[in-house]
Amino acid sequence: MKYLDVRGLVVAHGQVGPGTHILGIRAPEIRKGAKPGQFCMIDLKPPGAIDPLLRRPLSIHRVGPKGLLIFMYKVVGRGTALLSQLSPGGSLRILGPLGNGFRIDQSRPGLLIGGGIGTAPLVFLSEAWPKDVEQVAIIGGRTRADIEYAARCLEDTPSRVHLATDDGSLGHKGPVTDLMSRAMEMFEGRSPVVYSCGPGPMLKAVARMAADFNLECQVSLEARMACGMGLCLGCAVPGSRGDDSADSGYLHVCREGPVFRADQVSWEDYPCP
Amino acid sequence: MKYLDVRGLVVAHGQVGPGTHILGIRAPEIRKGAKPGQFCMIDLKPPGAIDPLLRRPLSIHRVGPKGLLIFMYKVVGRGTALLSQLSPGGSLRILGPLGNGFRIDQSRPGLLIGGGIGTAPLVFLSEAWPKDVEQVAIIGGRTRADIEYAARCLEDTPSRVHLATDDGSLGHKGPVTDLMSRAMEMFEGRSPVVYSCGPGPMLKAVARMAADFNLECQVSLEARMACGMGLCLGCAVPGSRGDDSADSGYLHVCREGPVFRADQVSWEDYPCP
Amino acid sequence: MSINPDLAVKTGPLNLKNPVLLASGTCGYGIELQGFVDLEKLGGIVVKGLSLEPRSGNPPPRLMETPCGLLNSIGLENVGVDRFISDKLPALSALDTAVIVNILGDSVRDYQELAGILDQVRGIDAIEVNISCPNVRAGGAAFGSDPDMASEVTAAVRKATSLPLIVKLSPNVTDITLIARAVEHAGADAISLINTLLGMSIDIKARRPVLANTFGGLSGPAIKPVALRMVWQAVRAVNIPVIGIGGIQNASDALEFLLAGAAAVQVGTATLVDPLVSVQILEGIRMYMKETGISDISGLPI
Amino acid sequence: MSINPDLAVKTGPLNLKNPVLLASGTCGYGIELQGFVDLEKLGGIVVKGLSLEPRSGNPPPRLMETPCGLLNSIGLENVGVDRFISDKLPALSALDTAVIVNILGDSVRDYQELAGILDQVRGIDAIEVNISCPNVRAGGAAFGSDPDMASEVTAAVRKATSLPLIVKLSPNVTDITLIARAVEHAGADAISLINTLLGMSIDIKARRPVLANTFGGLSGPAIKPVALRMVWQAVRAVNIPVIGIGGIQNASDALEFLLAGAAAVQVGTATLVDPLVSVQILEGIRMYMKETGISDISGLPI
Ligand SMILES: Cc1cc2nc3c(=O)[nH]c(=O)nc-3n(C[C@H](O)[C@H](O)[C@H](O)COP(=O)(O)OP(=O)(O)OC[C@H]3O[C@@H](n4cnc5c(N)ncnc54)[C@H](O)[C@@H]3O)c2cc1C
Ligand SMILES: Cc1cc2nc3c(=O)[nH]c(=O)nc-3n(C[C@H](O)[C@H](O)[C@H](O)COP(=O)(O)OP(=O)(O)OC[C@H]3O[C@@H](n4cnc5c(N)ncnc54)[C@H](O)[C@@H]3O)c2cc1C
Ligand SMILES: Cc1cc2nc3c(=O)[nH]c(=O)nc-3n(C[C@H](O)[C@H](O)[C@H](O)COP(=O)(O)O)c2cc1C
Ligand SMILES: Cc1cc2nc3c(=O)[nH]c(=O)nc-3n(C[C@H](O)[C@H](O)[C@H](O)COP(=O)(O)O)c2cc1C
Ligand code: FES
Ligand code: FES
Repeated sequence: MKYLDVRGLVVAHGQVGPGTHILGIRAPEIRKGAKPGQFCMIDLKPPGAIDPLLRRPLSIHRVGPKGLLIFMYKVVGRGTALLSQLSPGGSLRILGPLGNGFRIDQSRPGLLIGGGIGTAPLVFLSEAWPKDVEQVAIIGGRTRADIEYAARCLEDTPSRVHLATDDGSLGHKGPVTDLMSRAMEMFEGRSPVVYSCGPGPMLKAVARMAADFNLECQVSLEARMACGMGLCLGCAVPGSRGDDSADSGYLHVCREGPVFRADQVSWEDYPCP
Repeated sequence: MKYLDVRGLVVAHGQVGPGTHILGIRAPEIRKGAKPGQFCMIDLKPPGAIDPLLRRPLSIHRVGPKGLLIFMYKVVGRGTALLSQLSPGGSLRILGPLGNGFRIDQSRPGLLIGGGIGTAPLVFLSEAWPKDVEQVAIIGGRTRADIEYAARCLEDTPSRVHLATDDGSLGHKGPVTDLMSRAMEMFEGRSPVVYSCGPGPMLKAVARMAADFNLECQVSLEARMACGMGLCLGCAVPGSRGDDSADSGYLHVCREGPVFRADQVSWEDYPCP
Repeated sequence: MSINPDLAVKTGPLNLKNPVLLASGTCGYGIELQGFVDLEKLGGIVVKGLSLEPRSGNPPPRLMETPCGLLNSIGLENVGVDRFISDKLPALSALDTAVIVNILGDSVRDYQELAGILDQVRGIDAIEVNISCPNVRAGGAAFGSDPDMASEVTAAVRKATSLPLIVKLSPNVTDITLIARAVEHAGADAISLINTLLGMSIDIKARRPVLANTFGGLSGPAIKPVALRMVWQAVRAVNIPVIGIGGIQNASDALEFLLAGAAAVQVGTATLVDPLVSVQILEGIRMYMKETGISDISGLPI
Repeated sequence: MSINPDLAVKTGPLNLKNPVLLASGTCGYGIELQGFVDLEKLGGIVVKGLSLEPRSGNPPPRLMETPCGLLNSIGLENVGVDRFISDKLPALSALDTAVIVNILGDSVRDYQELAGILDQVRGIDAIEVNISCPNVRAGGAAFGSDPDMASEVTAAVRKATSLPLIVKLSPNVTDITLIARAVEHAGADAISLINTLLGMSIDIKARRPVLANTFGGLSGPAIKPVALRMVWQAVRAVNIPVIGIGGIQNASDALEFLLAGAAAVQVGTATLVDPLVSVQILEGIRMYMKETGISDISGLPI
């Protein structure tokens, strides 16, 4: 168990897109062990408050010097709305780093595919990417404002970045999968490993196309969580670890994931709300 | 019904004693009708939060220009602790002015007796006091720090102020009732009206002594409240309105009070926690 | 597409202009809110529970805040049915909104007598029978805790009045559907639920229960999941309209109940915290219907 | 006066070094917390409910946050008793803290068989019987909803094992004292309560229940007043020790249960939010005892 529960100082907090914020927390103990694809459980309540009860899972978006952890989140409900009101100088309890993270295959080029807020962990992945391994990133979203900030982050990395929006306001007009087949050509016959994070329907499409191209594909999944550390079994998604161990028919996102091989997930039953 | 429910801007918030804070809220609509002894129900939750569920009753401590309402409160539990974390610039929902307030008898001198945080509404009373009516105030508390600020407020009014502390660190060493009998002499035979607010045991002692001296005595009571406006019947204290109307054996602090004639209260059953 | 949703509700024989009511015990006799809340916008008002004789209620403390909830042990303090009719009803019934009178008693006879008195009075649109009260004859178990007792009270009231009859169920039971079916068969025109969950709180400094009465009723957002579950079950168990109550704080909460199949909702504790909230809830329901293109309130249930 | 309070508890035949336990389903198999929480400080660990065969549990979503509460419909996913014994128990029983195994079944026979298996295994300090599960033979009503069924399960387990036997009650009943007495008479050494309250939540955008299973169990601070009331009632109804559970978030909450007469407490949902909280609760209890001059835990009940 290498995770810790600490109170971290909020050192930066600002809006970077419509309803999208970045949050910088100083938590050196957690920063130290953090790997791309891992997440933290953040307690949004002021000290003494009891509601909203649960912590919220957020992927580590970037790391910085002096123990800095940066998260990128979208306001979607009550918890994230309350979080967005917090000023720098405040503090939050933060539990992490949690989960397995992406397994970078150094022997193969990487194809990073992010959708919307799902791009958050891919920035960390791209920044931590081994220097001598090729990397291409495809970022998609509904519209320009949704992906502009994340795209800028990635452009500061060695990644070659391709963009797609549903409305065509930035980059290709259409889904990320359109760009996926085109990107394949750039690898000149070598099979890249796909690393993907985004909304359920996108992951499903990416997984299918990766299977068609016979590519290894790692997907970072989301599920409602209570504990984030394997205690409650609440974060189940349909799938199978694929080892011979007793198999419940469910994967537990917090402990066995959040990153899974796409072929471990039962996509036909995957809840895509 | 002359009360209103508004969102008021917090224009001042600071500590004035150990665990004691003053809170200035701009709420001109409420300020307009406010009388000494009335209170407001303050919602301490940030927008979107649901806990702590209930508003908290606070007496109006002072009023100021530009619709300013000032409250003085002590941190005693979860709600007031959360409140004390709020910075100026924030806002709070505030319902008021509620309750009946003190009835100033212009024909008689006033003897204001406050204990601890119970002094809060007496400052407003003293500041609103008719110019040509004599007024003496007695303020008591556990120790110097408990009453220093309130005493300073009163010293800026025409009131003659006498102080008492349990530990003798300021003024007389002993309870306010010690000073009450002495103060009587200052009125040279005329019977003052007693206006009192403070902890239960103090009010009980004051009421008893007022009865001994045959003085009219008005007491401002506290009770746990949910609504503050007569809807829930939660704020009962044992007593009787004394009119011939159907009498439940209970007074309702929010609607029939918080100020009662001391002889309306059944002191033997009065909960003094 | 601009629709103007129809919010009118037929709750059995009772017609409401919309599905938002104020719950008993949290809006006084209604008139306390007059001039502050625009009561005529609401579907109706359920007044504080009335007994034959005035009642003093329980000694204080009567209230305790709990996490997202409120414990109360008011003890059914009320002015009695006679004073209600003489002092409160005239102003209340002058309003263009449904007046629903909540009644309570120690015995079946009390309930029957109350219903008989109210049956003769103009300006009352329905009776809501609170069966969460202890049956003094039956050793103090609540009428609402047993299908037979619930049924007996309902039948007795049914005999005494032709007013629309709502029976309000207690949630402190093993199987709410048994009670719901029992009162349906005994002649209720509608059921409302839930009343409060029995709870308590202890003051660890004073080392005694906080409420003078030891136990109290838990209400507020904390109980909403339980309330919604029971409403969902009741809707599927009976063929009469169900009025949903419990922890409704905003339009989204109210909509959960309406989607579960409730014909109307009552707003209780939320009014104590936020006296104007019921009108906002109504507006929120209207907005939701517009946005989802549902033109009639009966199109809400899923 | 500096006292060093004695926190050791005798819960029937089970000795605990202190009254703070981790509740079933909220601490995995205990070992998930190893290295993070100093488990040896605690009185004991109640592991996730075990069945004879492994169970998959319910489809997702399984969780929903509610006001001050959590709805879950895990559906009793577990690795099954055999894998628990082979894979989890060795590390767990090596710890110096009580290991309590929670069991569940579809039939009385399941429970009995489970108890029989566990009776043979070293390193288990007690069995906790979860009777909130549906009795498949009796049409799916929970064993814990009926005194006779509760009693039958208890007696069957009692026959199969000489381990200390705790029966964990469901709160979804009209009268908890009836169930408490029934299981006492059937041979329980202690009772624990409450399990979760049955609740639900609806997604008004998707227009369907949030949980795939429709209903779920409500836990967390929201339910504390109900839990405390039931514990208070149970303590006064039986002569065996009562373990208090429900919404305990901090030492003050735990003390409410101990003052109500609980011999020990279990911390559930709070651990999910704050994995270290149980140890802090224990410290808070110790502090309170020092401050109030209570030297022995048995001096807490009021
Ligand atoms: C491993 C992981 C990493 C994530 N990383 C990010 C990230 O980097 N940036 C980001 O914006 N979001 C991320 N999410 C999603 C984020 O956790 C939710 O958007 C957030 O919890 C919503 O909280 P809320 O209170 O605003 O919403 P509400 O809908 O009010 O929340 C109610 C409950 O549902 C849960 N919930 C709601 N939506 C989601 C969701 N999409 N996934 C999981 N739980 C949900 C909440 O945690 C809470 O328990 C991640 C989720 C997981 C599981
Ligand atoms: C008419 C009136 C005027 C008041 N004026 C002032 C004032 O000017 N300054 C001030 O410091 N305090 C005043 N009080 C007391 C103040 O309301 C409580 O101290 C405050 O509500 C405590 O809230 P809490 O959340 O910190 O305490 P908690 O104990 O956490 O509160 C729990 C619940 O108990 C209630 N409660 C706790 N203590 C009291 C109390 N003494 N009286 C009434 N309800 C209580 C709370 O409102 C809340 O509902 C007044 C009370 C009343 C009734
Ligand atoms: C202070 C208070 C008093 C109440 N009095 C009554 C009553 O007299 N009769 C009744 O049937 N219900 C009474 N109730 C129950 C409410 O009408 C309602 O059923 C319950 O509070 C749940 O709804 P809520 O969570 O919206 O408050 C009372 C509730 C509260 C909080
Ligand atoms: C996610 C989750 C899983 C649970 N699983 C079990 C279980 O397997 N067996 C059991 O007896 N109780 C189970 N419970 C109930 C808890 O042990 C406890 O009785 C209940 O949650 C109330 O306590 P709390 O409010 O402290 O959580 C579970 C509760 C939760 C939240
Ligand atoms: S969130 Fe609790 S096990 Fe994954
Ligand atoms: S606080 Fe509700 S009636 Fe007084």
